[in-house]
Amino acid sequence: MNEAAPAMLPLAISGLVALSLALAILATVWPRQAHRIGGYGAVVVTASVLTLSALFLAAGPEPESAATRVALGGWEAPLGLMLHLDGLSMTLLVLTAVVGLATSLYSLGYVHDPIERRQFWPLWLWLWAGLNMLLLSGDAFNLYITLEVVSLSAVALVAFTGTAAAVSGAMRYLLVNILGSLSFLMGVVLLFGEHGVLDLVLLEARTEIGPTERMAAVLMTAGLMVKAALFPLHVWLAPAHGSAPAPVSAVLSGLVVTGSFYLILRLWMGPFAPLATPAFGILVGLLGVAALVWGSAQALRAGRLKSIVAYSTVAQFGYLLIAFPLMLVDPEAWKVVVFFAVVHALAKASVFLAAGTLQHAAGHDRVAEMGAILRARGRTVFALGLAGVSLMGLPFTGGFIAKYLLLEAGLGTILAGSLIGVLWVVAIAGGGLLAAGYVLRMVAPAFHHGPRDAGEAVSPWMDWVPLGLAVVAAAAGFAGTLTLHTLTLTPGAP
Amino acid sequence: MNDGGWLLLAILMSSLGPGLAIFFLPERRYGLRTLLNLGGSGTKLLLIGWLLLGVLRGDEYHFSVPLLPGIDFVLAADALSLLFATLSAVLWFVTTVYAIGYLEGSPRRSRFFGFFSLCISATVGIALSGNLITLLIFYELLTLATWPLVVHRGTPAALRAGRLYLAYTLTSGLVLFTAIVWLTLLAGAESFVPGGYLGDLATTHETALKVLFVMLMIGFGVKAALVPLHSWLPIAMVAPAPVSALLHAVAVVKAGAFGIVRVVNDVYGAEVAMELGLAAGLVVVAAITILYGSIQALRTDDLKQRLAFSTVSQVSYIVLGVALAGPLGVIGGLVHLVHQGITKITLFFCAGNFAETLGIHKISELDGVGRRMPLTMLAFTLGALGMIGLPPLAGFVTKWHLGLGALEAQFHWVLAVLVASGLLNAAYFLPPVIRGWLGERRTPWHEHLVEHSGPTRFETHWMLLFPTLFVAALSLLGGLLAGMSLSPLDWVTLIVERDYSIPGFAP
Amino acid sequence: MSDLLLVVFDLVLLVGLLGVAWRCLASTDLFRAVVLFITFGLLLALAWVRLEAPDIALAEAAIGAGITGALLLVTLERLRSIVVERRRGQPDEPPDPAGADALLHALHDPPPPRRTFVPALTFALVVGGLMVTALWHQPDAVGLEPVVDEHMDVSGVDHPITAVLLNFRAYDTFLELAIVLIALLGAWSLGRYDRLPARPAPGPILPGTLRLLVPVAIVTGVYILWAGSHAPGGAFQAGAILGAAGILLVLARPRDLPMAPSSPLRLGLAAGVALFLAIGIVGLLIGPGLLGYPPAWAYPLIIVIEVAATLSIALTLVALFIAGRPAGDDR
Amino acid sequence: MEWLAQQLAPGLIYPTAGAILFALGLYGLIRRHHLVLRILALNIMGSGVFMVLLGIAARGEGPPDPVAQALTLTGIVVAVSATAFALALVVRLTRITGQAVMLPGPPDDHAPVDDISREEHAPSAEYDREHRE
Repeated sequence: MNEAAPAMLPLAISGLVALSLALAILATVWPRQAHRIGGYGAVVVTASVLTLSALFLAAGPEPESAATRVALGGWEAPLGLMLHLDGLSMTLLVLTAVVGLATSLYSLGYVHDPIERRQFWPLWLWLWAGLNMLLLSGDAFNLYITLEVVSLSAVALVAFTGTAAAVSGAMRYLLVNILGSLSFLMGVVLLFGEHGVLDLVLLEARTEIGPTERMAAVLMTAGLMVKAALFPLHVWLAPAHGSAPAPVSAVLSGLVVTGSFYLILRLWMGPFAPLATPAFGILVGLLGVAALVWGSAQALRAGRLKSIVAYSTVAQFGYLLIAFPLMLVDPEAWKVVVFFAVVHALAKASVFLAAGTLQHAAGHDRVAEMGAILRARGRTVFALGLAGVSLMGLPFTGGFIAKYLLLEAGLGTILAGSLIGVLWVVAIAGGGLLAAGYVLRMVAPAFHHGPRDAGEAVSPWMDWVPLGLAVVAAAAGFAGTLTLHTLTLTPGAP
Repeated sequence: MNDGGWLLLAILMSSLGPGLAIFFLPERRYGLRTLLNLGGSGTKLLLIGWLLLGVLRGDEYHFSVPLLPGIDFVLAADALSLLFATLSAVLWFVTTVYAIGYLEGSPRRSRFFGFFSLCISATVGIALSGNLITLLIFYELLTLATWPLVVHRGTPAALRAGRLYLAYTLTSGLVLFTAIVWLTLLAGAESFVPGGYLGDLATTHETALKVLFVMLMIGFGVKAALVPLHSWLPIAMVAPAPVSALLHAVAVVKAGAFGIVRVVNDVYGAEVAMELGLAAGLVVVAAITILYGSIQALRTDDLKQRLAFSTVSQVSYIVLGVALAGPLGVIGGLVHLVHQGITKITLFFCAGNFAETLGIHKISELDGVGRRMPLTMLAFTLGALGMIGLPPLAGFVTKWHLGLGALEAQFHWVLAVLVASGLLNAAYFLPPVIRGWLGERRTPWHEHLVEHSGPTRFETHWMLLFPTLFVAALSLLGGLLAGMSLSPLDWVTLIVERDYSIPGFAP
Repeated sequence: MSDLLLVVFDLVLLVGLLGVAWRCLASTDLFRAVVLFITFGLLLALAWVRLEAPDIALAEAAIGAGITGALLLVTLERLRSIVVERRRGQPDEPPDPAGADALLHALHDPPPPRRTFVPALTFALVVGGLMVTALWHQPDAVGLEPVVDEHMDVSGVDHPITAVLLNFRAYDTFLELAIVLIALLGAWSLGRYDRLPARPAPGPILPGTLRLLVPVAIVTGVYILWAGSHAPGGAFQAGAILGAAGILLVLARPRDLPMAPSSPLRLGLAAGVALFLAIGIVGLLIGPGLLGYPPAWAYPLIIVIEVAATLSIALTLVALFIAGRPAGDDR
Repeated sequence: MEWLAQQLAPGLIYPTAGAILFALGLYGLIRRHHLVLRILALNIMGSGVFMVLLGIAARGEGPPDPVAQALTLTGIVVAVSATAFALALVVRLTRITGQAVMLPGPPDDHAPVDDISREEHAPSAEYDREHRE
């Protein structure tokens, strides 16, 4: 195994890309069977991602040689395009596979109408393929293209229900996404003008601090922040995520937003690493605190289940911003951030799926009128609660381990003598309380005394998948060591 | 590394597994649920008995899985953890029987027993934790598992109590969390060691350690209901009686107290705690809590409220004993962990019986109840006298050792506190006893239970009565047989001998 | 002297471009804005020629100005008909104070409020200024021209841009085709095709013109496709021209669109990506890697892919013009 | 004169004009509300990016960079696809709300929810009805 693994790896990477694309094309051409293609395909893709990760772990014992680069069409950079797999992208690929599988299975029950199935599945499979390609891309311009694949299919899925709110949310989402992409592309163009290459690894080797790099960093980061809904560029998120169909919201909040964040991280650990200054870090951290407070406050006020969850995404992404100043003190902290993002994605996706089940049963998602449904649907509420516990950062969940690592990094900055570290620690710890507040708003009515009403019948997929994903989110607590180990296999990262 | 670790895991699983299964049981599967409940608690008792014998033989039990690089999830069994684990397992068994009787016919029992089992798993997990992080994990789990029990009735009052409970425990949990992460950064994720593992840090990081100690005490103090962090406890009394019993006697407050014991003895170590002046501070806080709780108890007429304030007061004896930081004090404190547990659970069961059978909630309504329910009243009397600390009951053993410990540690004023507290205890526990036996009832009893589920063979439902009598007997025996081997006192002495390595020490 | 003339040309062109863009974004009448935008596209094509990019100029004229313009115009037409229908549905509504132009309300954007003027202007000036500063500091980087040049002989074609598009960076091009397809899937998911607003029956002129124009367009398209391997041109430009011909046909017979059966239509739309990927997977299995060709087979394979891509692009552009999904797709 | 021509070489003034177009589009995007205008503004921003890219490609001696030109071609096609989809969304939104501007803010709590997983949401049934008539 150990001998063959390095040789197999490039083939496996290309194979994964080809497989996810082939599924999307097949579903496009044969819409009548799209749900079957999607259902079985999801299992196959997940299996191949897991195989890939096994190969990757078997092949890359040393961090420095762990990145596998595959020249597409046999053309090496700078002429050709390279696929790039390292610990960071591997981790997120596995995350995408897990959430993608859960979403696919859930959608088997959720999208029931034969006509809508034909529209839904091809778009969803394109979105998934786009995410896989985004994570595997090693070329600046190709990243722009994959971002567009992801955003166009995501927007179409947001508008799927066809209500005024959904279409308006999708419209806003599309404009914002195009703006973000163009800003990103402008940054790429500036870098290309200066250095004449597009490959990220080559770019990293050539960048120094200059006006081009600064401006490119501003443009690309701002563009991606818009897409990742990082505070204060988050206004589009709640309308879009709150009015999309539940499985779509799960993917958007769990994967799409995380994908943009992944790119920010990748850029700032690569080409833009020299540009980061402590003042910049503190500024970003303060934005994070603001996001945490603002998002939580909105989640505590919102009247609809899915709005609460959507605002909680804004709040939870505040942690990711808070992590930036921590990374400047302890560069190793980037792994913590990724682990947090992974755990958050799992938990958030299962909360959205559970919310979708409850909305289906009730026919609406107004929290104030949901008590009867919540009392009758213990299994779904359990899933909601379990994933909610992970969002709060309490044991035995992945959220707890992530929170532990974040706190550790935060306290590390205090011990390193940074006074503002106190603010980060208070925010990290206090954010859990705010999360407890809005999770309780969703769960507590189940414990009120009152009538019970199971509402409309729910398909077994919609009944069990949220619970399964919530259990995975909780069990991620035991994957901490493995994830952190995988992440160390990222060359160039501290 | 995992010598006999499977036994520890099995002990955890014996309640966790049935608990999770019960969640998914339909409401009507009464028989299967009862079987799972009793089977789980019975198995746990047996396993703990086995473990007890092993530890007595001197076997090592250890289980660990890596959680993060450098940080392990560790289960271990030493004499101290067994003290708490045994107490929990025994009382859980009793409480389960009691709860089955108490909740007969009420809705949502699957959910109740599911969380009930989760709660006890967390408690046993706390007892068996081998390091602070594992302790924290189970400690927070306990918070989560008890909240649904507190709000079980679903009334506005219950929900309010639940919110307050969560606000207190989650906030303190975060303080604790932060403190533990900080401590781990400074000292590493060490396992608990008698005498502490801080070593040189006491000289190099004095201030940090002081701040950390305060944070840790806040974290554990909320559950242990130290003044001024106690106000959730009396309000949480809206929960069903078995929950109150569990909260007060076994799980929640004891978890807090146990955490304090662990920190003082096995993290800081008594010496360091004394050196930094932390122990003295803790003695003061404990003394204030003892007096405050007793005074508040005097002022209330509600029976369960009075018991709640009594808990606030009594649990601080444990803290006091540990904070005195000498062998005798520690013996007093630890033995009170057990004695208070069985005594207080007796009292709560009695209060539950009164409420469930005759609808009595207030002390002023107790007149003449001794004639209608003599056995329950007898149990109540035993419990009350034990709390007051009359020889030869369990409470006396505690107070005796605490007094000796105070003298040993040169805290003479603590003796005064103990005496005052004993008098206050008498002042609030004797009235109900006197009313019960000597008072006279003019109007007929309101037969609450009989109305609901028909006539009973004994003075109340047997599943309510027998557990009550059983724990009452335990609290009597705990005092009478204190000198016997394997009595709580004997076991605590063993702990102190082993862990404090005082050769030839005999109380 | 000729240098000076070129500089003057450049300046006039750029000032013109900026002016047209400004007028376009400042206009309150949407129709006017769209016409200005089409003009802007044509001027851009001129600029691309000046920058020695005839391929891009061709594409800009066909796609940027032509297809986008057609899409914009038909959108305005749809918006107008929606407003007309809504008005007809509510005849009691008081007459619009805007007067007789009320019909055009949907095609009119009031001038923006004053208060956003200063912040927006400042923001745009800062962003633009910073970018200009960065650009002025850039060296004349060599770029990738030499590298491409070096590999031309193994690329299978003679035109460097086609070599980059279909061989060196085939992955990008593949995804670009996919994006066109996804945009269509997205548009289809929004709803079924609804007929274009009723218009007076086209006179004899339009069909007559079409009869002349469509064959010319098809011939031009095929020529441009074929030319792509050695001179400016290629699948995208050819697809756009064929697509434009298709759009003309649709315009000529707006009432009775053929009910395209689902499977062949979808197959045609996806032919480009499907064939591209199939050949790419063969490349993965036999050696050169995903989306690679054995050098000896490069030319024929590229031609095959280009033909399929042209067909798919043309079909997709027409379908995007029609917008809603055909009723046959739901059967 | 020579000097002026050098200063105003296409490799410099075209990128500059591209940057200005980008800023102009941004300005329009912020200021205008009609969705079609916003889409035009985004297209103008995109053209600005392409102009910078092609201008950069034309810098220096020798033939222009084919890679930059290929990227531009790709970019133009992506832009037209996004525009087409955006316009379809605008039409859809106008059909529902009667206005080609976005709804302000997040949906309010009492807006109707159309849950596509529910039984009553069945476009195919609707379709069958239409075609039986």
